[in-house]
Amino acid sequence: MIRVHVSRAPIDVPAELITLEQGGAVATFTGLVRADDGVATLELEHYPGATEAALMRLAEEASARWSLTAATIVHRIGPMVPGERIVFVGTCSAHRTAALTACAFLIDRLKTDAPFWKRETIDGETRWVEARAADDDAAARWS
Amino acid sequence: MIRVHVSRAPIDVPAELITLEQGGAVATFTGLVRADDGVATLELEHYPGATEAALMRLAEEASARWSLTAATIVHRIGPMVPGERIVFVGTCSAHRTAALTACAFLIDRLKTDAPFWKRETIDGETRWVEARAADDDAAARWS
Amino acid sequence: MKLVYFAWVRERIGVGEEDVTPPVGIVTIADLVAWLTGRSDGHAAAFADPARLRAAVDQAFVAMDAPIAGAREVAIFPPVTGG
Amino acid sequence: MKLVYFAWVRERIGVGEEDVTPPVGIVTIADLVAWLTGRSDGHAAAFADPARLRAAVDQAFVAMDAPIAGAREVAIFPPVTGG
Repeated sequence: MIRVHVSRAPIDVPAELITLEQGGAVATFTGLVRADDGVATLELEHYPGATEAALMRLAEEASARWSLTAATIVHRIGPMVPGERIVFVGTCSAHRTAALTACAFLIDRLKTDAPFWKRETIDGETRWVEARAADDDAAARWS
Repeated sequence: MIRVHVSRAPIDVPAELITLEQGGAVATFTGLVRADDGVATLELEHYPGATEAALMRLAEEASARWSLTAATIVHRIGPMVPGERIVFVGTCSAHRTAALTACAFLIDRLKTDAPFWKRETIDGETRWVEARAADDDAAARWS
Repeated sequence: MKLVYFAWVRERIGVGEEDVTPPVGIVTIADLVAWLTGRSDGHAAAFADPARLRAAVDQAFVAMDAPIAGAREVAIFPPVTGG
Repeated sequence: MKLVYFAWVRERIGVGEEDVTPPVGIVTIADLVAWLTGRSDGHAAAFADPARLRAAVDQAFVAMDAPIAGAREVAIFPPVTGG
Protein backbone atom coordinates (compact mmCIF):
# COMPACT_ATOMS: atom_id res chain seq x y z
CA MET A 1 0.00 0.00 0.00
CA ILE A 2 1.49 3.31 -1.10
CA ARG A 3 0.39 6.61 0.37
CA VAL A 4 1.84 10.00 -0.54
CA HIS A 5 0.37 13.19 0.80
CA VAL A 6 1.22 16.89 0.79
CA SER A 7 -0.37 18.46 3.81
CA ARG A 8 -1.07 21.95 5.12
CA ALA A 9 -2.17 20.40 8.43
CA PRO A 10 0.26 19.01 11.04
CA ILE A 11 1.46 15.48 10.24
CA ASP A 12 -0.43 12.92 12.32
CA VAL A 13 2.20 10.20 12.79
CA PRO A 14 0.02 7.91 14.96
CA ALA A 15 -2.61 7.89 12.19
CA GLU A 16 0.06 7.16 9.58
CA LEU A 17 1.35 4.21 11.64
CA ILE A 18 -2.04 2.51 11.44
CA THR A 19 -1.81 2.40 7.63
CA LEU A 20 1.85 1.48 7.71
CA GLU A 21 1.99 -1.39 10.20
CA GLN A 22 1.19 -4.18 7.75
CA GLY A 23 3.32 -6.80 9.54
CA GLY A 24 6.97 -7.68 10.00
CA ALA A 25 9.18 -4.62 10.18
CA VAL A 26 8.34 -0.92 10.09
CA ALA A 27 10.93 1.85 9.77
CA THR A 28 10.11 5.55 9.94
CA PHE A 29 11.90 8.84 9.60
CA THR A 30 10.51 12.15 10.85
CA GLY A 31 12.10 15.51 10.12
CA LEU A 32 11.36 18.26 12.65
CA VAL A 33 11.78 22.01 12.37
CA ARG A 34 14.94 22.72 14.34
CA ALA A 35 14.55 24.86 17.41
CA ASP A 36 18.25 25.39 18.01
CA ASP A 37 19.46 27.87 15.39
CA GLY A 38 17.18 30.81 16.00
CA VAL A 39 14.53 29.90 13.43
CA ALA A 40 11.22 31.50 14.43
CA THR A 41 9.18 30.20 11.51
CA LEU A 42 9.77 27.97 8.51
CA GLU A 43 7.62 28.08 5.39
CA LEU A 44 7.50 25.37 2.75
CA GLU A 45 6.56 26.10 -0.85
CA HIS A 46 6.06 23.33 -3.41
CA TYR A 47 5.16 22.63 -7.04
CA PRO A 48 1.61 21.28 -6.93
CA GLY A 49 1.14 18.21 -9.06
CA ALA A 50 4.85 17.72 -9.71
CA THR A 51 5.43 17.15 -5.99
CA GLU A 52 2.87 14.38 -5.65
CA ALA A 53 4.15 12.75 -8.85
CA ALA A 54 7.76 12.86 -7.61
CA LEU A 55 6.82 11.39 -4.22
CA MET A 56 4.78 8.66 -5.91
CA ARG A 57 7.72 7.74 -8.19
CA LEU A 58 10.02 7.48 -5.16
CA ALA A 59 7.56 5.36 -3.18
CA GLU A 60 7.02 3.05 -6.15
CA GLU A 61 10.76 2.69 -6.77
CA ALA A 62 11.39 1.85 -3.10
CA SER A 63 8.47 -0.58 -2.97
CA ALA A 64 9.76 -2.50 -5.97
CA ARG A 65 13.44 -2.42 -4.96
CA TRP A 66 12.93 -3.60 -1.35
CA SER A 67 9.66 -5.57 -1.67
CA LEU A 68 7.79 -3.24 0.66
CA THR A 69 4.29 -4.08 1.84
CA ALA A 70 3.66 -0.39 2.60
CA ALA A 71 5.35 2.94 1.93
CA THR A 72 4.16 6.32 3.19
CA ILE A 73 5.50 9.80 2.47
CA VAL A 74 3.82 12.83 4.02
CA HIS A 75 5.32 16.29 3.54
CA ARG A 76 4.08 19.40 5.24
CA ILE A 77 3.72 22.70 3.32
CA GLY A 78 2.94 26.24 4.44
CA PRO A 79 4.14 27.96 7.62
CA MET A 80 5.34 25.99 10.64
CA VAL A 81 7.25 26.54 13.89
CA PRO A 82 10.19 24.80 15.61
CA GLY A 83 9.38 21.32 16.86
CA GLU A 84 6.72 20.67 14.21
CA ARG A 85 7.08 17.78 11.78
CA ILE A 86 8.14 18.77 8.25
CA VAL A 87 8.28 15.31 6.74
CA PHE A 88 7.37 11.74 7.63
CA VAL A 89 8.59 8.70 5.73
CA GLY A 90 7.58 5.15 6.64
CA THR A 91 8.23 1.72 5.17
CA CYS A 92 6.97 -1.75 5.98
CA SER A 93 8.57 -5.00 4.88
CA ALA A 94 8.80 -8.60 6.01
CA HIS A 95 12.48 -7.96 6.84
CA ARG A 96 14.05 -5.28 8.98
CA THR A 97 17.01 -4.47 6.73
CA ALA A 98 14.69 -3.86 3.76
CA ALA A 99 12.46 -1.54 5.79
CA LEU A 100 15.39 0.43 7.25
CA THR A 101 17.28 0.72 3.96
CA ALA A 102 14.18 1.77 1.99
CA CYS A 103 13.41 4.40 4.63
CA ALA A 104 16.91 5.89 4.30
CA PHE A 105 16.59 5.81 0.49
CA LEU A 106 13.27 7.67 0.57
CA ILE A 107 14.42 10.54 2.76
CA ASP A 108 17.74 10.91 0.93
CA ARG A 109 16.12 10.99 -2.50
CA LEU A 110 13.18 13.13 -1.40
CA LYS A 111 15.66 15.89 -0.54
CA THR A 112 16.87 16.10 -4.15
CA ASP A 113 13.97 14.75 -6.23
CA ALA A 114 10.88 16.47 -4.85
CA PRO A 115 10.14 20.14 -5.61
CA PHE A 116 9.94 21.76 -2.18
CA TRP A 117 11.60 24.98 -1.09
CA LYS A 118 12.19 26.16 2.47
CA ARG A 119 12.10 29.77 3.60
CA GLU A 120 13.09 30.54 7.18
CA THR A 121 12.67 33.59 9.36
CA ILE A 122 15.45 34.33 11.87
CA ASP A 123 15.45 37.57 13.91
CA GLY A 124 12.69 38.99 11.73
CA GLU A 125 14.65 38.37 8.54
CA THR A 126 13.37 35.92 5.94
CA ARG A 127 15.66 34.00 3.59
CA TRP A 128 15.43 31.02 1.25
CA VAL A 129 17.38 28.03 2.52
CA GLU A 130 20.32 27.03 0.30
CA ALA A 131 20.55 23.50 -1.06
CA ARG A 132 23.35 21.43 0.48
CA ALA A 133 25.96 19.54 -1.54
CA ALA A 134 25.87 16.83 1.15
CA ASP A 135 22.25 16.13 0.18
CA ASP A 136 23.25 15.58 -3.46
CA ASP A 137 25.97 13.19 -2.30
CA ALA A 138 23.54 11.28 -0.07
CA ALA A 139 21.03 10.94 -2.90
CA ALA A 140 23.73 9.86 -5.38
CA ARG A 141 24.72 6.83 -3.34
CA TRP A 142 21.42 5.12 -4.24
CA SER A 143 21.94 5.12 -8.02
CA MET B 1 17.51 11.41 27.00
CA ILE B 2 17.73 7.63 27.19
CA ARG B 3 14.70 5.47 27.89
CA VAL B 4 14.73 1.67 28.04
CA HIS B 5 11.69 -0.27 29.09
CA VAL B 6 10.60 -3.92 29.23
CA SER B 7 6.84 -4.01 29.04
CA ARG B 8 4.06 -6.54 29.57
CA ALA B 9 1.57 -4.01 28.18
CA PRO B 10 1.26 -3.18 24.46
CA ILE B 11 3.88 -0.71 23.22
CA ASP B 12 2.41 2.79 22.93
CA VAL B 13 4.38 4.23 20.01
CA PRO B 14 2.59 7.61 19.95
CA ALA B 15 3.52 8.10 23.62
CA GLU B 16 7.13 7.10 22.92
CA LEU B 17 7.33 9.64 20.06
CA ILE B 18 6.56 12.48 22.46
CA THR B 19 9.69 11.66 24.48
CA LEU B 20 11.74 11.01 21.36
CA GLU B 21 11.02 14.04 19.19
CA GLN B 22 13.69 16.33 20.63
CA GLY B 23 14.36 18.15 17.35
CA GLY B 24 16.10 17.56 14.05
CA ALA B 25 15.76 13.98 12.87
CA VAL B 26 13.91 11.02 14.38
CA ALA B 27 14.26 7.44 13.14
CA THR B 28 12.23 4.53 14.47
CA PHE B 29 12.02 0.80 13.99
CA THR B 30 9.04 -1.29 15.06
CA GLY B 31 8.98 -5.09 14.96
CA LEU B 32 5.54 -6.68 14.66
CA VAL B 33 4.43 -10.25 15.32
CA ARG B 34 4.10 -11.74 11.85
CA ALA B 35 0.65 -12.80 10.82
CA ASP B 36 1.70 -14.64 7.69
CA ASP B 37 3.32 -17.89 8.79
CA GLY B 38 0.56 -19.48 10.84
CA VAL B 39 1.69 -18.15 14.23
CA ALA B 40 -1.31 -18.01 16.58
CA THR B 41 0.54 -16.65 19.60
CA LEU B 42 4.06 -15.56 20.42
CA GLU B 43 5.47 -15.46 23.94
CA LEU B 44 8.56 -13.57 25.01
CA GLU B 45 10.66 -14.63 28.01
CA HIS B 46 13.54 -12.53 29.29
CA TYR B 47 16.25 -12.35 31.96
CA PRO B 48 15.02 -9.67 34.40
CA GLY B 49 17.72 -7.20 35.35
CA ALA B 50 20.17 -8.44 32.73
CA THR B 51 17.77 -7.35 29.97
CA GLU B 52 17.43 -3.77 31.17
CA ALA B 53 21.20 -3.54 31.70
CA ALA B 54 21.89 -4.82 28.17
CA LEU B 55 19.39 -2.39 26.61
CA MET B 56 20.86 0.48 28.60
CA ARG B 57 24.40 -0.38 27.44
CA LEU B 58 23.23 -0.43 23.81
CA ALA B 59 21.38 2.88 24.12
CA GLU B 60 24.39 4.51 25.79
CA GLU B 61 26.78 3.18 23.14
CA ALA B 62 24.55 4.46 20.32
CA SER B 63 24.06 7.84 22.01
CA ALA B 64 27.80 8.37 22.33
CA ARG B 65 28.71 7.02 18.89
CA TRP B 66 26.14 9.05 16.91
CA SER B 67 25.64 12.08 19.23
CA LEU B 68 21.98 11.28 19.81
CA THR B 69 19.75 13.70 21.69
CA ALA B 70 17.37 10.84 22.53
CA ALA B 71 17.33 7.06 22.33
CA THR B 72 14.41 4.80 23.24
CA ILE B 73 14.19 1.01 23.38
CA VAL B 74 10.94 -0.66 24.44
CA HIS B 75 10.63 -4.45 24.29
CA ARG B 76 7.43 -6.35 24.93
CA ILE B 77 7.43 -9.55 27.05
CA GLY B 78 4.73 -12.13 27.77
CA PRO B 79 2.12 -13.44 25.33
CA MET B 80 1.12 -11.54 22.20
CA VAL B 81 -0.74 -12.11 18.94
CA PRO B 82 0.01 -11.37 15.25
CA GLY B 83 0.07 -7.68 14.41
CA GLU B 84 1.16 -6.61 17.90
CA ARG B 85 4.40 -4.71 18.41
CA ILE B 86 7.27 -6.78 19.86
CA VAL B 87 9.91 -4.10 19.90
CA PHE B 88 10.25 -0.37 19.31
CA VAL B 89 13.55 1.43 18.81
CA GLY B 90 13.80 5.19 18.30
CA THR B 91 16.64 7.66 17.91
CA CYS B 92 16.83 11.43 17.68
CA SER B 93 19.76 13.41 16.37
CA ALA B 94 20.46 16.77 14.76
CA HIS B 95 21.28 14.89 11.54
CA ARG B 96 19.26 12.33 9.64
CA THR B 97 22.09 9.93 8.81
CA ALA B 98 23.06 9.68 12.48
CA ALA B 99 19.48 8.96 13.54
CA LEU B 100 18.93 6.33 10.83
CA THR B 101 22.27 4.61 11.34
CA ALA B 102 21.92 4.50 15.13
CA CYS B 103 18.42 3.06 14.77
CA ALA B 104 19.73 0.22 12.54
CA PHE B 105 22.59 -0.38 15.01
CA LEU B 106 20.20 -0.67 17.95
CA ILE B 107 17.87 -3.21 16.39
CA ASP B 108 20.73 -5.29 14.94
CA ARG B 109 22.60 -5.43 18.23
CA LEU B 110 19.49 -5.91 20.36
CA LYS B 111 18.88 -9.18 18.50
CA THR B 112 22.17 -10.65 19.73
CA ASP B 113 22.98 -8.72 22.90
CA ALA B 114 19.74 -8.72 24.89
CA PRO B 115 18.49 -11.83 26.71
CA PHE B 116 15.04 -12.43 25.21
CA TRP B 117 13.66 -15.75 23.96
CA LYS B 118 10.67 -16.23 21.66
CA ARG B 119 8.30 -19.17 21.84
CA GLU B 120 5.63 -19.47 19.14
CA THR B 121 2.48 -21.54 18.84
CA ILE B 122 1.54 -22.79 15.36
CA ASP B 123 -1.37 -25.21 14.86
CA GLY B 124 -1.54 -25.83 18.59
CA GLU B 125 2.12 -26.77 18.78
CA THR B 126 4.54 -24.65 20.80
CA ARG B 127 8.23 -24.38 19.96
CA TRP B 128 11.16 -22.16 20.88
CA VAL B 129 12.33 -20.01 17.98
CA GLU B 130 15.86 -20.82 16.78
CA ALA B 131 18.47 -18.06 16.63
CA ARG B 132 19.45 -17.02 13.09
CA ALA B 133 23.03 -16.84 11.83
CA ALA B 134 21.99 -13.81 9.74
CA ASP B 135 21.32 -11.93 12.99
CA ASP B 136 24.85 -12.65 14.21
CA ASP B 137 26.22 -11.37 10.91
CA ALA B 138 24.09 -8.21 11.08
CA ALA B 139 25.26 -7.48 14.63
CA ALA B 140 28.92 -8.16 13.75
CA ARG B 141 29.05 -5.42 11.11
CA TRP B 142 28.87 -2.76 13.88
CA SER B 143 32.06 -3.77 15.69
CA MET C 1 3.88 27.76 -23.45
CA LYS C 2 3.12 28.12 -19.75
CA LEU C 3 6.03 29.08 -17.52
CA VAL C 4 5.91 28.56 -13.74
CA TYR C 5 8.36 29.93 -11.18
CA PHE C 6 9.07 28.99 -7.56
CA ALA C 7 10.86 30.32 -4.47
CA TRP C 8 13.21 33.26 -5.09
CA VAL C 9 12.85 32.91 -8.87
CA ARG C 10 9.13 33.61 -8.45
CA GLU C 11 9.79 36.45 -6.00
CA ARG C 12 12.32 38.21 -8.23
CA ILE C 13 10.14 37.94 -11.34
CA GLY C 14 7.11 39.03 -9.35
CA VAL C 15 4.66 36.48 -10.78
CA GLY C 16 4.23 32.74 -10.27
CA GLU C 17 3.37 32.00 -13.87
CA GLU C 18 3.11 33.55 -17.31
CA ASP C 19 2.42 32.49 -20.89
CA VAL C 20 5.10 33.06 -23.53
CA THR C 21 5.71 32.16 -27.15
CA PRO C 22 9.45 31.72 -27.61
CA PRO C 23 10.78 32.63 -31.07
CA VAL C 24 12.34 30.13 -33.47
CA GLY C 25 15.87 29.27 -32.34
CA ILE C 26 14.99 28.81 -28.67
CA VAL C 27 15.66 25.07 -28.42
CA THR C 28 16.72 24.25 -24.86
CA ILE C 29 15.80 25.37 -21.34
CA ALA C 30 19.07 27.31 -21.27
CA ASP C 31 18.09 29.12 -24.47
CA LEU C 32 14.72 29.91 -22.94
CA VAL C 33 16.29 31.33 -19.78
CA ALA C 34 18.67 33.52 -21.79
CA TRP C 35 15.77 34.82 -23.88
CA LEU C 36 13.58 35.47 -20.82
CA THR C 37 16.32 37.59 -19.23
CA GLY C 38 15.38 40.45 -21.57
CA ARG C 39 11.74 40.53 -20.49
CA SER C 40 12.14 42.65 -17.33
CA ASP C 41 14.58 43.68 -14.60
CA GLY C 42 12.93 41.01 -12.44
CA HIS C 43 13.65 38.31 -14.99
CA ALA C 44 17.22 39.54 -15.31
CA ALA C 45 17.67 39.37 -11.52
CA ALA C 46 16.09 35.91 -11.27
CA PHE C 47 18.21 34.45 -14.07
CA ALA C 48 21.48 36.31 -13.39
CA ASP C 49 23.29 33.13 -12.33
CA PRO C 50 22.12 30.22 -14.52
CA ALA C 51 24.19 27.76 -12.44
CA ARG C 52 21.75 28.31 -9.57
CA LEU C 53 18.69 27.40 -11.65
CA ARG C 54 16.91 24.09 -12.09
CA ALA C 55 14.02 23.20 -14.40
CA ALA C 56 11.16 20.83 -15.11
CA VAL C 57 9.30 20.14 -18.34
CA ASP C 58 5.70 19.06 -17.92
CA GLN C 59 6.37 18.53 -14.18
CA ALA C 60 9.41 16.24 -14.59
CA PHE C 61 12.91 17.46 -13.62
CA VAL C 62 15.22 17.94 -16.63
CA ALA C 63 18.75 19.24 -17.26
CA MET C 64 19.17 22.81 -18.51
CA ASP C 65 20.17 21.55 -21.95
CA ALA C 66 16.91 19.59 -22.33
CA PRO C 67 14.77 20.56 -25.35
CA ILE C 68 11.53 22.49 -24.85
CA ALA C 69 9.90 21.37 -28.09
CA GLY C 70 6.34 20.20 -27.40
CA ALA C 71 6.41 21.30 -23.74
CA ARG C 72 3.11 22.60 -22.34
CA GLU C 73 4.58 23.70 -19.00
CA VAL C 74 8.16 24.68 -18.19
CA ALA C 75 9.12 25.33 -14.56
CA ILE C 76 12.21 27.27 -13.49
CA PHE C 77 13.31 27.31 -9.86
CA PRO C 78 16.26 27.16 -7.42
CA PRO C 79 17.73 23.82 -6.26
CA VAL C 80 15.12 22.08 -4.09
CA THR C 81 15.37 22.10 -0.28
CA GLY C 82 12.59 19.87 1.02
CA GLY C 83 12.68 17.08 3.57
CA MET D 1 26.36 -20.04 43.67
CA LYS D 2 22.98 -19.22 42.19
CA LEU D 3 22.19 -20.78 38.80
CA VAL D 4 19.40 -19.42 36.58
CA TYR D 5 17.99 -21.03 33.46
CA PHE D 6 15.89 -19.70 30.58
CA ALA D 7 13.77 -20.92 27.66
CA TRP D 8 14.16 -24.62 26.80
CA VAL D 9 17.09 -25.01 29.22
CA ARG D 10 14.72 -24.03 32.04
CA GLU D 11 11.96 -26.26 30.69
CA ARG D 12 14.15 -29.36 30.39
CA ILE D 13 15.67 -28.92 33.85
CA GLY D 14 12.25 -28.22 35.31
CA VAL D 15 13.26 -25.28 37.51
CA GLY D 16 14.19 -21.68 36.74
CA GLU D 17 16.91 -21.46 39.38
CA GLU D 18 18.84 -23.49 41.92
CA ASP D 19 21.74 -23.08 44.33
CA VAL D 20 24.83 -25.25 43.87
CA THR D 21 28.31 -25.53 45.31
CA PRO D 22 30.62 -26.74 42.55
CA PRO D 23 33.57 -28.89 43.73
CA VAL D 24 37.19 -27.84 43.37
CA GLY D 25 38.32 -28.28 39.75
CA ILE D 26 35.24 -26.66 38.21
CA VAL D 27 36.89 -23.56 36.76
CA THR D 28 34.94 -22.46 33.68
CA ILE D 29 31.31 -22.30 32.59
CA ALA D 30 31.99 -25.31 30.36
CA ASP D 31 33.30 -27.26 33.40
CA LEU D 32 30.18 -26.25 35.33
CA VAL D 33 27.86 -27.42 32.55
CA ALA D 34 29.66 -30.79 32.31
CA TRP D 35 29.40 -31.22 36.07
CA LEU D 36 25.70 -30.22 36.16
CA THR D 37 24.88 -32.87 33.53
CA GLY D 38 25.09 -35.53 36.23
CA ARG D 39 22.50 -33.91 38.49
CA SER D 40 19.35 -35.24 36.77
CA ASP D 41 17.95 -36.53 33.50
CA GLY D 42 16.57 -33.01 32.95
CA HIS D 43 20.03 -31.48 33.33
CA ALA D 44 21.45 -34.11 30.96
CA ALA D 45 18.75 -33.27 28.37
CA ALA D 46 19.25 -29.52 28.72
CA PHE D 47 23.03 -29.71 28.39
CA ALA D 48 23.28 -32.54 25.82
CA ASP D 49 24.61 -30.21 23.11
CA PRO D 50 26.94 -27.63 24.69
CA ALA D 51 27.33 -25.85 21.32
CA ARG D 52 23.71 -24.70 21.67
CA LEU D 53 24.29 -23.11 25.09
CA ARG D 54 25.13 -19.55 26.04
CA ALA D 55 25.94 -18.10 29.46
CA ALA D 56 26.11 -14.99 31.62
CA VAL D 57 28.04 -14.34 34.81
CA ASP D 58 26.45 -11.82 37.15
CA GLN D 59 24.08 -10.79 34.32
CA ALA D 60 26.78 -10.10 31.70
CA PHE D 61 27.17 -12.38 28.65
CA VAL D 62 30.40 -14.42 28.71
CA ALA D 63 32.03 -17.15 26.58
CA MET D 64 31.73 -20.77 27.73
CA ASP D 65 35.42 -20.82 28.69
CA ALA D 66 34.98 -17.87 31.07
CA PRO D 67 35.94 -18.52 34.72
CA ILE D 68 33.22 -18.79 37.37
CA ALA D 69 35.44 -17.86 40.31
CA GLY D 70 33.70 -15.23 42.42
CA ALA D 71 30.43 -15.41 40.48
CA ARG D 72 27.26 -14.89 42.50
CA GLU D 73 24.87 -15.72 39.64
CA VAL D 74 25.52 -17.87 36.57
CA ALA D 75 22.86 -18.03 33.85
CA ILE D 76 22.69 -20.76 31.21
CA PHE D 77 20.35 -20.44 28.23
CA PRO D 78 19.90 -20.95 24.47
CA PRO D 79 21.06 -18.32 21.94
CA VAL D 80 18.85 -15.25 22.34
CA THR D 81 15.98 -14.53 19.92
CA GLY D 82 14.56 -11.15 20.86
CA GLY D 83 13.74 -8.15 18.71
